Amino acid sequence: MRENTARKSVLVLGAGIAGIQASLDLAEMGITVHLVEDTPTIGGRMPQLDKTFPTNDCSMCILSPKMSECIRHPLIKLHIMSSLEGISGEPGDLKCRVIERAKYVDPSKCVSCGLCEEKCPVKLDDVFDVSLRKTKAISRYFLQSIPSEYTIKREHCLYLTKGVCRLCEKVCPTGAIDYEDKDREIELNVGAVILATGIDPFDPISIGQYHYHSSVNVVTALEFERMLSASGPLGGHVVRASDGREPSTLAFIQCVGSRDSGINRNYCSSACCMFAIKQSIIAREHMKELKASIFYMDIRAFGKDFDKYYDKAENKYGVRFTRARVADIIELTDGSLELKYTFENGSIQREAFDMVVLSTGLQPRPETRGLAESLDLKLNDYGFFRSKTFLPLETSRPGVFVCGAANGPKDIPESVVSASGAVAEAAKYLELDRQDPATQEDAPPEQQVTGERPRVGVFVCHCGINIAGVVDVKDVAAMAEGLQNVEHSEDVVYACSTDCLEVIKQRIEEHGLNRVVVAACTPRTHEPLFRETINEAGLNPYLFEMANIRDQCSWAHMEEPELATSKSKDLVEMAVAKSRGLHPLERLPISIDPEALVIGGGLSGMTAALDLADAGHQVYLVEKEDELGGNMRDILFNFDGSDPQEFLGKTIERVQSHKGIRVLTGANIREVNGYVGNFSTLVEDGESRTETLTHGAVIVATGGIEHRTSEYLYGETTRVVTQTEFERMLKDETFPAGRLRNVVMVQCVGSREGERMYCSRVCCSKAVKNALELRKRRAGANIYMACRDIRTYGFSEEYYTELRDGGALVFRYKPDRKPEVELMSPGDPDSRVRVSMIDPVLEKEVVIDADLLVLATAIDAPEDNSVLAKMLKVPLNSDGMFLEAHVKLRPVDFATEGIFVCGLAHSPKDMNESLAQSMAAAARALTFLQKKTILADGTIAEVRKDRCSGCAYCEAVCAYSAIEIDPEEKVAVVNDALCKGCGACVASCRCGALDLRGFSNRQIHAVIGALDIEAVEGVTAT
Amino acid sequence: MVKLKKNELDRLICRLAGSYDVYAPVDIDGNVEFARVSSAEDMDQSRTVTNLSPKEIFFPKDEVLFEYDADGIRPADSMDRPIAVWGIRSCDTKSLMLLDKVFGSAIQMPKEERFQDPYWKKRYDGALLFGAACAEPLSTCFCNWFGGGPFATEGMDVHVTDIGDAFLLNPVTPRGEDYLESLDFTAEVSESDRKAAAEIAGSAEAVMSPPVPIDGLDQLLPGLFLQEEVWGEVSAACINCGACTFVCPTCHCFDMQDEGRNEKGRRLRVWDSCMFPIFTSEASGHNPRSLSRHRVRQRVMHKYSYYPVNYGEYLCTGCGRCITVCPVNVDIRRTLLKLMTHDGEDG
Amino acid sequence: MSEWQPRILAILCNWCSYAGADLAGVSRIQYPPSIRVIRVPCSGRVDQLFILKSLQSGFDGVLVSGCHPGDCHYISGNYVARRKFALLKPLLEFIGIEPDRVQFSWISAGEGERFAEVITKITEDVRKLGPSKRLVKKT
Amino acid sequence: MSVEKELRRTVKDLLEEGGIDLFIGWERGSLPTVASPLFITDPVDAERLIFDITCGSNPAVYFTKDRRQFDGRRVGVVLKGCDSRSMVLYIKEKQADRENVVMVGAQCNGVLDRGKVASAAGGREILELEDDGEKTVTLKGRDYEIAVERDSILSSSCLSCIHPDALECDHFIGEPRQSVTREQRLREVREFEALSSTERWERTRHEYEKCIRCYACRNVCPSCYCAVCFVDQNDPPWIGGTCEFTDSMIFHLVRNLHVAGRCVECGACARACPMDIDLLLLNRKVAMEVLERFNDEAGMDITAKPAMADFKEDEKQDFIMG
Repeated sequence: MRENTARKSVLVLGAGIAGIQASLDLAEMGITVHLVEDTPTIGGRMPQLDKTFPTNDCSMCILSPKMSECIRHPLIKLHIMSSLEGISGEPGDLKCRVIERAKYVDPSKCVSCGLCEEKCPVKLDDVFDVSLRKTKAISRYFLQSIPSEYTIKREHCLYLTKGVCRLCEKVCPTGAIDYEDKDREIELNVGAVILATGIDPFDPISIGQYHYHSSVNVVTALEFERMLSASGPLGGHVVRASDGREPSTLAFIQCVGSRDSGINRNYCSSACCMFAIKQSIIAREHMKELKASIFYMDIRAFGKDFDKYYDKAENKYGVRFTRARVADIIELTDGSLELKYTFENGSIQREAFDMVVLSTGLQPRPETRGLAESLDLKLNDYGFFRSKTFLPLETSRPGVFVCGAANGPKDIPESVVSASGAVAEAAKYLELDRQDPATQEDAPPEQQVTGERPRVGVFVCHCGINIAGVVDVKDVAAMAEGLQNVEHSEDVVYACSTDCLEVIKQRIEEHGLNRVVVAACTPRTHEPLFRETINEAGLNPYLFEMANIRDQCSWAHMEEPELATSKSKDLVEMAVAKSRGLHPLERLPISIDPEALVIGGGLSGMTAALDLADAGHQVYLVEKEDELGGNMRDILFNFDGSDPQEFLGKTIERVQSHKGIRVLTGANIREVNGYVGNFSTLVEDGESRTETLTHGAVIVATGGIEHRTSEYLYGETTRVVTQTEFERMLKDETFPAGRLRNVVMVQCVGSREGERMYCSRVCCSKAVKNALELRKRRAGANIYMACRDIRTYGFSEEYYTELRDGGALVFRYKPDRKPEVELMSPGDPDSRVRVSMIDPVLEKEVVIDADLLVLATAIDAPEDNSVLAKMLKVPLNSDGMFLEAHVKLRPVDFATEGIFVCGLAHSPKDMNESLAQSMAAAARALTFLQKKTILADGTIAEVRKDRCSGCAYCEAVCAYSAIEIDPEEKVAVVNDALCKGCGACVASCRCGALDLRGFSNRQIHAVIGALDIEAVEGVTAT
Repeated sequence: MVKLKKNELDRLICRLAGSYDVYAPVDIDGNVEFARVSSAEDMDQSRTVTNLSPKEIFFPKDEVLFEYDADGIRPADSMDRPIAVWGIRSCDTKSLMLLDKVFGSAIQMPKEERFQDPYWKKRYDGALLFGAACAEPLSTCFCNWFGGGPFATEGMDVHVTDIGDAFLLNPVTPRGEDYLESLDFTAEVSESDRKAAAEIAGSAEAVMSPPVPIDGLDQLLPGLFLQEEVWGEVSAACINCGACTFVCPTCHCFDMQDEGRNEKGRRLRVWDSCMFPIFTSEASGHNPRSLSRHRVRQRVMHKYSYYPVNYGEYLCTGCGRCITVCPVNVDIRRTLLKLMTHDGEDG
Repeated sequence: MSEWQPRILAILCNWCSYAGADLAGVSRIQYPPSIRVIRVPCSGRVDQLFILKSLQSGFDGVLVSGCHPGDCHYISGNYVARRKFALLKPLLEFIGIEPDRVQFSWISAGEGERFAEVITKITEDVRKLGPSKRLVKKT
Repeated sequence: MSVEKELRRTVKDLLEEGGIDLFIGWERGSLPTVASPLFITDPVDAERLIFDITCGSNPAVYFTKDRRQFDGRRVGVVLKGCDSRSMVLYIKEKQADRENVVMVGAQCNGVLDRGKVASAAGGREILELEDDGEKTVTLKGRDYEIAVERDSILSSSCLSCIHPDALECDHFIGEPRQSVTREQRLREVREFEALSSTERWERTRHEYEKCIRCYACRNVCPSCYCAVCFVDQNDPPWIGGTCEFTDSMIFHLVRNLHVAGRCVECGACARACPMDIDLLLLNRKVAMEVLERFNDEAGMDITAKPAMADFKEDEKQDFIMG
């Protein structure tokens, strides 16, 4: 009995984006999640960011829906201001000791009015705004904190430390302050633990040469981010701290605290190059005249679509990229900063800048070490949780998984991928049952209102003095009383308080209300609560409307009480007008087939298939080649000496023997029909036999292919080979005859230029790996590497250092001056080649007679991606790779529900990254497959067939393929399962054949026409 | 009969304007239609057939029937002056008589149940109509099919003939006669005036093509009702633009529309057209005339069968406006001929 | 009331601009009490008729605001909307409607300050124009 | 060979062995100024076909009249440049199937504006019309005969036509014609734009106050084929049906926007308007914006998505508040 509950719950430590994602995925699979977070809010690092690369998406805009989803999910139990102190037991039955610290504010009473913070006399540096703003001892972590209730920092509270003050208690209108609150220790029994403890920025205070401690105009990247943020302390208006002047020149110094073995940071922080590029672009958008320069060693724009972003910064925003090391910074009298920097050739230059941004690297959080000790986990050399090759999301302790940047630097999508991936791994210790939300609704029977005349109840909230201090709420309530169809109107002190919610339910009963309007704060936070309340009283939850008279009225017009009151009246009248047209909406159940289709039998496809099959689902694994393995068959070594082929062999064996997996090799997808939960796919085998498979989800793992180059005399002599061929050569010891004196490697063959404006990501590490392997086997060989930027991101940096320390020579070439190659014995099929290139250090041409020239050729998208994309109705990016729903937060999903992507089909990535993404795709698919039904949203589009002329504009504008023209009837048909309710199709329908439930044309019309705007005569322009 | 010198016309108009709202043909941006005038100078009497018919004077394109609020219903502002029209042709005065049968007194009803539209009656009953003789009938004129002619006087109070330098004003009704008697600036009509008028009448008659006998059409049409093919044929070119119904002096279908919010608003009556797909769309969503041919059939049936069955004459005066205005040259005369000569067998 | 106060209809998308308006309030940034807000899921939901109808109903100005390009919660709703606005705005200007009466903006969930600026700007613009007359239906 | 002669021969061939079931063309009507559409199934009737200045309306509309009435039949149709664009639009908007339409383009020398012809004749009835095809059209009435400059009585849509020839067609008859330049086409728009805001408003008001809400413009418009026009819908009642100016104006504005990227500037609306409202000006303005902003012209490219069903991420957004 007890074991059962454990196996149905997971503890997630850390509520940043990775923790949130892991929690949501688990909860959607029916698992109870204990989300334990140290700070008073969920959100982690993302809320501190202004924009995100490479799309310049607003960080808060994309995060906040996930935050609210997380807080509202019934299966996610949030433990804020809490810490995990220890774990005992075995995987599947772990006992976790958690301490919840005292908050001193009763969250059930706090209404987040902010009076306490206003009155609190203790001013402190704000952590969220990296000390650029002051906060109080009682506060919210940041303005949009979730949960939104206030908490007291006990170490700063005057009463708690010195026994005096109690001001907050005096002003609190709801009596929420509780100085007697105590820390609590609880034990949670869970099946698995996922660590998502995140990462810290490097503190540059220790690096003297950058004068961070002494010059106020030298800031860290995170500080600069807060400056850029529109909701930050400077409102997005960047100024120098020294004189309040807007900078006109800006220098970014890269690798501050990264790639520096001197301070035990011999790894690349992976995200800082892109972060600096983003900041330079955003800063330039804020300040049109700004000249930004980035001082770097290598620009590591290795992610999907990153190089295009880099190119845009350089060529559209005029950002200057300078490959040089900054040796010193001197503060000038006017506060400007003179940089002394050294080029590769040793020459030194000095240049003054108005401001300097230190692109600080990422490092483990200080608590990590203590946590590792108390949880008995191993750390790597740099203090990150240690994971192993082939097991990228596991820690050293079974049943404890890690995601996000806690085991190595990651950007946002990688964190999200690892979070979902960790869920798939954790699932192995869990007991999964298929959920049926359609039957789980335990709401009271709903009152029938269709056909009844609207009977509207209006509740106008004081929100203490938040609204009532400005708006005459009694007057507003009285006005509402007089509106047509309003049966009842009253003002209430706190509409959201438990007792008031009861009042609302009573009034529904007393007055037979069938529509409820609450005039209070914002529906974005409170609509769900009120909907739930009226639902408890027997009304369909959609019969509710809110007028936002606090956030968008009383708080914004504090000096104009009369006008704020009349605005409130209008807003209430508009809400009542809308409410009259509200209809009960139903969330239709859509059944989900438990089977899954995985397209592609490489490592990614097999991993995803295994995770799904292990979770109890029948999987069809379709591979067009005759055998499984894909590109993995060509990976023959790993940095750490582990054997990829052994791993591959085991994986293939597991796949082939798994009874939940049916492997179809030599098979091609011919047709895909249906939608989430209900796909049917026509598969054709090598002998043209066809078969129709039905399944609930699809995972696309079609891989990539090695670019076929014609550059560098490839194909004209056996001595010019690709890295893949070279790897095989190393493994089989089939080198060309004679001594291997000189081996030259050329990077970026086909990548980062022309039609492939992307980095193939793995080639630098692969070249380093093979070079090190060569050195093992042919110690005497000279290794020369010609590259543009060396992109050995993350912990691969170590091996690059090792290679260079061992004497390999690295030359940097520019795309307009690539290495030149000539045959030394033309006509000889085994001719050696002479490679000439510019040595940027010596600034002269070097000529190498190479016994072997190894080309790092690009990873191409398979051409037939476009055929599959069309069948699945999912998009490709300009490089022909599958384009996910959102590059940041939905990295393995497609906009079309029920279809997921992983591995090289998504973008170039290495083996461990592919593994993590495949696990993530499996977990994301499980969030659907673990349900017998899903409920379509109530707010979706609907068609009036008699008005539809079948012009298909709706089909064209729908981002989710949720509406189509029926080929027989020739009218639009909405797929309830796929529709997200944005209404783009509705507004694009000239015929008025489409409408959006909950935001119908009729309702919006009524709102527009709700106010009687008296014609104003005799007033002219003022 | 009296004579009015052309230079005295303005005097007449001004005098009329003293107690009537006076309407006459006016050139508005190249379109000649009936509009309010205050002097003879505003008028353009050159057209035999105006672009728009004068029915709009008595049956506006849109009119507010009443306004309402929480306190009840208020009738729309009522006009207090009677209407006078100058220069209205016989096809149009005839059309007003046809419309009056509908709005003024529904004669198929028992007397006590007869509905009289107050909005129509208020305008039409007291109106004073100075009709104009047609000296130059057009090739599209076919009033003679319906018993009319260029010098017909039906529906007029005064019949006016332009004889060059003067108008001959001939009273048709007692109301017309009374008004003419009240004028002190008219002249005696001479024999040569009469002769001139007769000559004009004669040559006008001569221009008209001989009428096509359409007696019995109203009885014939119901038999064709279900013959889809013939309706398909006569409606093939029609693009249901509805322009014919808007310029027609006898079309009188209307739609009721309510405008308002909360507890106040108003009810309007606006012109409608049987050519529009929505015309017979029912609340259930069913539309018995969803196809073009059925709407064309409705227009023909209404004018040449249903109305005659109810009221004893065709709902068409042969003004020819629908022929002139049609962008695809659907000619009602050809349509009627086609239907009359149809062999009665479908397919 | 003494001075004429313009009334402006603001149609805001739920995920960005409406959230930006909330943030302005939470941050207690003050702006003129001129707007009346309609919340829609996405700027893509906005039919041009809503805007024209608002003017006809007597609003002195109309603001439609959505997510910045690339930020749309529904992937591309704001792009679909943008094409509609790109035509409506010049068309209204062409027929002689004062251009400042109908305005469009992108405001993100983080741009409370900007939301207040946009409202202040459109209010001042409309105040300069005086009460709307041209497309207002007189009944 | 004259255009008409070649047309007759082509149509006869098509009906005899070209695999079409029906051909839509024109014949002489009962008035000298307007031809009558002719629906032929018998090759013999090809002799009745004409193609001249009086073939004004857009025959593509028959494909949307009684929605998809020709389904199951292969239909040929003679098309002017604008007509062909409508046909292309229909194919893109799934109102017709390309394989079931035989598009016969014919050299278009413009079509008459009946309002202009009537004015040229001073309001007198026109009984005969002769077109020399180049400069002059002769009008004859009961007791007059006048020669008028051809351009002066052409539909203004023709005077500014930049695509007189059918682009997408299976047969083309006659010689391709020189078109006006884009700037000529937009002359009126530019001139109007140069006026002050108040003047533009006054003129617009003057024009649209004339509207009698007969919807002839909409009903003849090849791009207006909604089953129920928004203006006829009463749930919600989008817009009042009265002739009150703002009701009319908003109807026309929305119609303009509904045909944005879809209007082929055939001018049928303006010719059908019984009140002679200058309807084309706004359509042209919108078409100009569509071209400048979205680089699209209605019905020109059979493979491209219609402008309002499409978008580009990096589009000009000068109208967004800075």
